Amino acid sequence: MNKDELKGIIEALLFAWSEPLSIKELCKLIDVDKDEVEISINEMSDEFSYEKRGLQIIKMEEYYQLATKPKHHEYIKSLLEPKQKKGLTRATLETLSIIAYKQPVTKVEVESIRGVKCDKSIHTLQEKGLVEERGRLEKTGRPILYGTNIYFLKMFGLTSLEELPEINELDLLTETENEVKDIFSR
Amino acid sequence: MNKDELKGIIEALLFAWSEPLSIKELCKLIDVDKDEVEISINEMSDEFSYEKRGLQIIKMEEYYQLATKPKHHEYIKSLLEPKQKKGLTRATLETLSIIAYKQPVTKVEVESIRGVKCDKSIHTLQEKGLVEERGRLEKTGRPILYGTNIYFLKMFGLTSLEELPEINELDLLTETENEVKDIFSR
Amino acid sequence: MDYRIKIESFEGPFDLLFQLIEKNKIDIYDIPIHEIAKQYIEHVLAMDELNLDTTSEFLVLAATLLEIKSKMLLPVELEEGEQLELEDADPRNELVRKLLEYKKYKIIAEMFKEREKEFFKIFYKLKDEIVSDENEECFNNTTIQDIFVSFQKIIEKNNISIDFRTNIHQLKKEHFTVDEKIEVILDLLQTSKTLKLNQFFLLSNSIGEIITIFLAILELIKLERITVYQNSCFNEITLELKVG
Repeated sequence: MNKDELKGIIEALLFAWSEPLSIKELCKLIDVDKDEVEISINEMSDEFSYEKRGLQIIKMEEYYQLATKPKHHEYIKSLLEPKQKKGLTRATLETLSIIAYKQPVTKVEVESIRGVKCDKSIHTLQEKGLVEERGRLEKTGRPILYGTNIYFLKMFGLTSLEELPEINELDLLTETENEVKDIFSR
Repeated sequence: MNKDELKGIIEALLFAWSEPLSIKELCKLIDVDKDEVEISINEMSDEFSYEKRGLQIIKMEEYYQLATKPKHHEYIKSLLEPKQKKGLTRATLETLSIIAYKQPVTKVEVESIRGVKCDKSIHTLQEKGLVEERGRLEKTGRPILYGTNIYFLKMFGLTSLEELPEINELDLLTETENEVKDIFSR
Repeated sequence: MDYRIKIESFEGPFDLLFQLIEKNKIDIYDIPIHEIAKQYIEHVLAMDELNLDTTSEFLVLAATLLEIKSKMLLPVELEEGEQLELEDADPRNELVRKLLEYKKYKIIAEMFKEREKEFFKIFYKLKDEIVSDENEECFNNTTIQDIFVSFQKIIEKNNISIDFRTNIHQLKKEHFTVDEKIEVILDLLQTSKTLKLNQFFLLSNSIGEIITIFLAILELIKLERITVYQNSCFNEITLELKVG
């Protein structure tokens, strides 16, 4: 494998993972030495900034992550949804509702439901003290489980989680789904 | 803004949005002409493949999205959870083929070609977001017309519907199936 | 018992007919209707016997085949000077046209299958959550109803099922010990002399608790503190305190 190929693989892995990825993991996945990976990543970082690329590689101790550059923030900011007047943003509300109803739940699960990365909204909710860590799931990466806490109950005037309004699955079926069900019941 | 800067911004926007982003939206966000954006994206595409980068820009009609390359599949596969990407069933693929080639098309028309009811497969295709309603036919019963969308193009690696392989009916008549298949590989 | 045998699957009547034509290496332009109709109907009948869904569509094509067959048996009488219309020329024409059209899409479907496999190899990333810095989150106007509505919308949008018991199970630490249960059992027997085994189990909330109670009973038997008896087979088991 030549160096350009190695760089391509590293970029692809960082992109697909889109979370901090450890150098150890990278070496294991590509089956190359730590030194080689490190040198390549350093070169890539230089190239990314020299070529005025839109991305950068962020280094956090032994972890690497692809991200946009601060100078492009103004453009990216305009991608965000219209601001709501006073109150939670839709992002935070969505994340909170998923955690409330599906707890204990991992970030990955929340993200797969929302279809958006949720680091920021989970962070906000933790900061506001409504959501807290609830141990870890015993599987690869030992992901953190999140749940709501008593401040959540207090804020929304609940005495327990059982008081969350019940979601009736039948009401949720759309018209087409009912039609399809009809076909099968015939 | 020079061209390298423009490219950087485009890359950052595509990265942050991560879903198909229309050229119209890009122009609005960056405040430049469509032509300029288009030229930059084409150049970026070339550079991405020339420089053995880990990413590529996928084009679907007027939409663009960042993605990894198929050749890095082996490395990424082991990183991401073995999320079962289930393919479409043969029945659903048959229905999809008819809709893709004959769109906009009614359910009745699809059914007359396949010789079976297609409610279920059309529903699946709508649910997967590959097929959508395209208005109604102005005749008795005002039947719904169906067509494919950009997610269909994305799933099968097409940049536009014009790229659908042409089927010459004459070729079908005499040749055996294998010979017919060659048509597509041309 | 309703058992099923897996047979070749057909996507529909045309598919079945097609496979028969291919199996018999028949020229599609000159289908021996008599033979093909016979085989087709045999298949449809077999599907019926195997308790598979013989949908009306399969029967419609069977009827069409029989109709073509009978038409071919009839001599075509031509008035003098009359020209044959294309459709009348051979009653099989319409069927052949339909079969070829179907075959076209069958082949396209196979091509799509191949492409699907290839393009599954491409990965995308999740959208970034873009939050404006000055957007101070504020809970003032948020109610539990907002949370409910938000979750309901998400479910509707994503078409996901709401399984609250997800795939995560929390293991609660069991707080029962055999010693504790021995105390409880002895206490109960002091007051009521005899007790049915089932009564103990009805009081317990978890499998863990049932097992602990059972172990406690075994322990008490071993220690000869209680006797256990059953009046007849499958009858209830009674526990009694041993005197002395």
